[in-house]
Amino acid sequence: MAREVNWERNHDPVGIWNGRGKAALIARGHSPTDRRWDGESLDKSLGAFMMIAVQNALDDAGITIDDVDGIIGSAGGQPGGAPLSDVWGPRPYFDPPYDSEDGLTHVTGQWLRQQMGFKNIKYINNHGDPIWNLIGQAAQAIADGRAETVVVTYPNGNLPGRYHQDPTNEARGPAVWPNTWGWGLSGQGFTFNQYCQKYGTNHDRMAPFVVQERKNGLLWEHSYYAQHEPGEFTEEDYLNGRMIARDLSIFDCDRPVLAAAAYIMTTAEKAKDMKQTPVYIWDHTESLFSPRSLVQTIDDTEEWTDIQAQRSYNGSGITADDIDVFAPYDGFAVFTQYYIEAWGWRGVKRGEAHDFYAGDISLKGPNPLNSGGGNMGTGRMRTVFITDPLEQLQNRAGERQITGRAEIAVSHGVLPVRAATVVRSTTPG
Amino acid sequence: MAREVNWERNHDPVGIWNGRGKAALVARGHSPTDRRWDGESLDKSLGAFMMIAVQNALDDAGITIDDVDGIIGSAGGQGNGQPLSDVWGPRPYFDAPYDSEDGLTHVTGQWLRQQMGFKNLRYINNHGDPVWNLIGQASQAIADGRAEVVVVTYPNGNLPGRYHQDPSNQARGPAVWPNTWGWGLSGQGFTFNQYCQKYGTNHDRMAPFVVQERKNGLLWEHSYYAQHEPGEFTEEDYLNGRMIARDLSIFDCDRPVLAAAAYVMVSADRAKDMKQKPVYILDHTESQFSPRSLVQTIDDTEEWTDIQAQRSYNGSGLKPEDIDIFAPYDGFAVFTQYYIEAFGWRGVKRGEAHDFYAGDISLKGPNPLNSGGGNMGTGRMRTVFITDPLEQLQGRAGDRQVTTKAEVAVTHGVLPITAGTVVMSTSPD
Amino acid sequence: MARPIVPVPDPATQPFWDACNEGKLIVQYCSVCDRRQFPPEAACRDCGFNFHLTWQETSGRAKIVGYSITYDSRLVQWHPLQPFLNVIVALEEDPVINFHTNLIDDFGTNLSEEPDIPIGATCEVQFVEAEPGRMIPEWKLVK
Amino acid sequence: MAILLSFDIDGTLELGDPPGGVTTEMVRKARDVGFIIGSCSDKPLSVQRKIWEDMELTPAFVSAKHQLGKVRRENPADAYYHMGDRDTDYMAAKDNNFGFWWAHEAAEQPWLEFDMNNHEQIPITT
Repeated sequence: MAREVNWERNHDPVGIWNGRGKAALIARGHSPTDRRWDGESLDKSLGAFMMIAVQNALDDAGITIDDVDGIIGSAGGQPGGAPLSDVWGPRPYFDPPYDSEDGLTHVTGQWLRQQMGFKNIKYINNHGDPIWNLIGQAAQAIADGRAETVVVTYPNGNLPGRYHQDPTNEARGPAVWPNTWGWGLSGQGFTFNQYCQKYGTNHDRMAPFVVQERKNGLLWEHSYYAQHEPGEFTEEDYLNGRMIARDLSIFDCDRPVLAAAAYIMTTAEKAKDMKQTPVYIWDHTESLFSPRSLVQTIDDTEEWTDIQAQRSYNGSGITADDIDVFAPYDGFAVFTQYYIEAWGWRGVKRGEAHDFYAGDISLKGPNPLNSGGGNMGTGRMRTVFITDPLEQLQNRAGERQITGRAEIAVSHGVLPVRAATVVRSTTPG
Repeated sequence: MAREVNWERNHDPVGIWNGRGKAALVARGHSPTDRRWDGESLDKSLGAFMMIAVQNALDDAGITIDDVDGIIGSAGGQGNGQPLSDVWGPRPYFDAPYDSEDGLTHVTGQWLRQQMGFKNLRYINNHGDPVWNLIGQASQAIADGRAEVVVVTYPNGNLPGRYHQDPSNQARGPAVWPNTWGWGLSGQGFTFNQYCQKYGTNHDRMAPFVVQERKNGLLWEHSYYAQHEPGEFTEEDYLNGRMIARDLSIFDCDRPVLAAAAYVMVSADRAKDMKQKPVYILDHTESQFSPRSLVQTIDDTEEWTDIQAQRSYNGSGLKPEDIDIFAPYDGFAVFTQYYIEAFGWRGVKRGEAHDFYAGDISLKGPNPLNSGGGNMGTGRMRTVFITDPLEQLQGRAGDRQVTTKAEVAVTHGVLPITAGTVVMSTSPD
Repeated sequence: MARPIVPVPDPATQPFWDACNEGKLIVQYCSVCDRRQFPPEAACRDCGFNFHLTWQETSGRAKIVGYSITYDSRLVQWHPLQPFLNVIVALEEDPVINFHTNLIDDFGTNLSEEPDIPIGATCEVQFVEAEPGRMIPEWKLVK
Repeated sequence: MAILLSFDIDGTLELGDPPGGVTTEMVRKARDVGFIIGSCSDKPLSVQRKIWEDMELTPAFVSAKHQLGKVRRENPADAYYHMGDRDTDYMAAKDNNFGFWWAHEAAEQPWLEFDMNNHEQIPITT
C-alpha cells in the first residue's frame, strides 16, 4: 500500500482549509492523573490509563468501540521505541500484554486495538505528536475520508528518577554543542532574557499569569494539582521560585505527570448522532523551523511565531477579534507571551504581554487566558489545551465556564520552533 | 530566514491548486549538447553551459538579469557536493571560479548569481530535482509570492568513464540485497518482464515507440542525436539492440549527455510584458512511494502510477480527453507504457500501450506521443519534457509542431516510485 | 563456489545473516501489527515502533514471481558470470515478502540457452557459501 | 587465408565516442593488407554504416555487440579477432571463439605481423 504521512498544512499561503467544518470534536475522556508510575502496578501503567481514557471518551460520546474506525495517537515516546530518557527502559518485562514498553510507558494504537478489542479499525497512525498536531491529523484524516469516527489518544508517562538527567562526561553528535558549554534550559532562559532586555521587562512580571493559571487549573478535575496538591498557589510562592536557568524559575517549568486522554472526532454527518454538541474544526496548520545557528534567539522566536500565527489566520479566515477562547501553550511559562503577541489576541502587541498579565486575565473577566489552567495549572499533560476549549464551546466547563461568548477557540502549541494551531467553532462555518 | 522546503502537493485529495493560473512558463534556453566534458575545456564545463542556457532563456523571454528575482534549480548532483559516481571528482581544480565542483559538474544558483551578476535575487533554492519537480516548485514559489520572475536551471553532466560501474566485491548497507544476487538494471527488466507476462506482450513491441521518439528527436535542434548522430534510427536497429537486463535492451536506456537548460517562469501579471506567449501552470503534484518488500513489482508500479495520475487529475480538474500534448518520461523506455496507461491518454487502458504504439503515434497524426522525442530521441537531459510542450503550446515547435489542438499539456516524470506531474495550458483557467 | 559479491552485515541485518549460517531463513515480524517485514528495518513500518518487532522463521518455501537476465551489469565482479539469471521469489505464506535468487542449482550462470522460468512454480530455500563462514540464502525449484 | 577483424567503435576507433587509439588509417591499411574488416558495436547498425561511410571504407559486416556469433556464421574465415575496450567485448569474443585485443593493444596493430598465408588464431588465454 502506498504510505504517505505528509498531511500537514505548512506551506504558505495555506488558504482556507478545504476540510473546514467537515470534522468535529465531540467528546473527551481522561484517566486519573498520577505523579509517576511505580514500575509495578499494571493497573496504573500508561497502557491501563490509556484504556480508561478511551473508554471514558467513548462513554462521553455515547458510542461503543464498534463505532470507531480510526485510531490516531502519539505512542508517547520517540519512534523506533527509543526510551524517552535513560530511566525509561529497557527493564524486566511482565506477562503479555505488558511484555514490552508498549503498554507500560508507550501506547500504540495497535496495542490498544488488541487489548480493547476494536474490530472495525481501518486507519491507525502513531506517527504524530504532540496533541495539537494529532487533532489536526485526525481532522485531516476525517475530511479526507480515511476514517469516520476516530479516537485520538494522548498518553503522557512519567517514571521514578530525575527527568532527563545525563551523567556522561563526553558529548557526541549534536549534543557536542550544548553539552560542552553546559547549555540546556539556559536556552529558554537566554531567549527570555533577550525578551526582557528588548522590552524592558523582567521575570517577576509573569507572576500574575502563572498564579492565574494555577487558579484555573484547580477548577479542572483532571489537573494534577486539583487531585494531589489542591492548595492555593500565591504570588509570593512564585516570586520565591528557585532559578533553574536565568530567567526561568522552577515555577515556569511544568511538572511531569502520568496521565492519558482520549478524544472522539467524527464527520459532521455522524456528529449529529452523538451525545455531545459537536465542535467543528475550522482549520489546522503546522510549522517546523530551524534556528539560523546554534541557538534560538528572540528574533527567531518572533519570526517563527509570527509566521505560524499568520498561517493560522490565513487558514481559518478569522481575525484576532474573533477568538473567544484562546489557549496558547505554556510548557515553559515563557512561551505564552510569545504566542499571545504573535496572535495579537485582545490587541496585545510585541512586548506588551506582561502589561496584559497585569490587567484582568481572570476566568470571569473579559480576557480569560488559558481558562483550563495550562500545563502550569494542571501538570505536564498538555491535554487541557484540547479539553478546556472543547468544554467551553460545549458550554459544559462548569466552574471554569467563561462569562463571555464562547463560540470560537484557538489552541496552539507546542514550541516556537515546532508548532500546530487548531481553530474550532460551535458552527461548521 | 525561516527555511521550509515542504512545497510539494502530495496529500490526497490534493484538490484544485489554489495557485492555478498564477504562474506562467514563458521562455526556454539551452546550451549546446555534448556527449561528455573532457575535464579541461572551461568553456564547455557544466557551469559554462548553464550560463549559456540562462542567457538564452533570458533573451528568449526578452528580459535581462536585473528582472530576475528568483533562481530555482537542481545543482546537478547529490546534496553536499558529493560526486555523482566514482569517476566524478575529486580532481585538481582550476583558478576561480572553477576552483570546486561547483561550475564544473554541479551548478548552484549561488554560483550563477556570482558569475552572471544577478543583483535582485530574493529567493534561491537548489534543493529540488528533477526538472518536473523544479517547475512545480517554481510555480508554487511564484503563486505564493516568494518571487515574481524565476529562472529555473537544470544542468545535466557527464564525464569520461563508464557510468556508475562498481568494482567492489563486498556489499554494505542497503546494497547488500541487490548486489549479493547481482541485481541492478534487472529491476527494470524484471518489472517489464512481469508486464509482458501479465499482458501477453513482448519487448520488441516497443519498437514503433522508440523509433518514433528517435524521429521526433531529430527534429529538435538541442537533441544529442540531432547534433551528433543525425542518421535515421530504424526498427532493425532497435530489434538488434543488445540486451542489458532482460527485457531491457541498450536502446531502451537513455544516453548520458552533457547539457544545460534554463526556463523563465513569471507571475501571470508579469507574463504580459514578456516576448513570448505565456503558458500557464494549472497544477503541479508530486509523489514518493516505497516498495512493499525488496523490489518494485508490476503491481507496485501500477498502483503508484495510478495514484499519481489520479492525483494530477484531481489537482487540475482535467480528464484524459483534455490532454492535447502528453509527455510521459522514458528514461528507460519501459516507463512510458506505465504512465500512458495510468493517465489513460487517448483511452489507453492497462496492458494496451503496445497496441497503441502499433497504431499511429506519428508527429502529424492524431496521437503525437512525446512530440519532442523524449530522452530516447534527445539524450539523457530530460529537458525536452518541458521545452517541447512549452513550444507546442506557444505554437513555435517548428517541424515538430503537432497538427492536433495544442492547448493543454501534461508532462510527467521521473520514476514510478518518485514523480512529479506538471499541467500547462495556453489559458490561465 | 565463492560468490562475486559478499554481503557485509550491519547491526540491523546481523540476526538475518547469523540465522543463514544456522540454516534458517528469518524475517522480521511485528506481533502487534501481525505483519512480516523484509528487508530488516529499525522499526515496524506500520506502527513505527520496535516494541513488538521480533524475528520469525519462515517456511523456506516460495513461488517464482518473475525474472530478468543480466547481460551487462554495472557490478564489475559479476561480469565473468554474464549472462546470469535474476529471479524474484515470494514467500509462500506471505507473498508480500520477496527475495532475490539466481536459482544457481537449476540454471547456473553464463546461461547458454533460454531458461524455462515457470512463473508460480514452488521453490525452497537452500543456503550456499558466499565466502568461508558466510552463508546466504539461495533457492531451488521443488521438483 | 581469410582473417576477420571485428572493430568495436566507442573507445576503440578514433571516430568512436569516446575516441580510441585505432585510427582510420590503421583500418584502411588492414583492409589493404587483405583482412576482412567490419564493426561490432553497441551503436545502432545504421549509425555504424554511417561511420564506415565517413571513413570512406566499405565494411564486410556491421553487427550489434551481442551478435558476434552471427558474424562468424555469415563470414567464413580461417581466423577471427575482435577488439574493444570493455568486459562486454572480451566476453563476446570469448563466447564466440574469437581472438581478442583490448583497444590499447589493438592500437599497436598486432595483425600487421601475421603471416597471411599461414596463420593460426591466437587463443584467448586469460
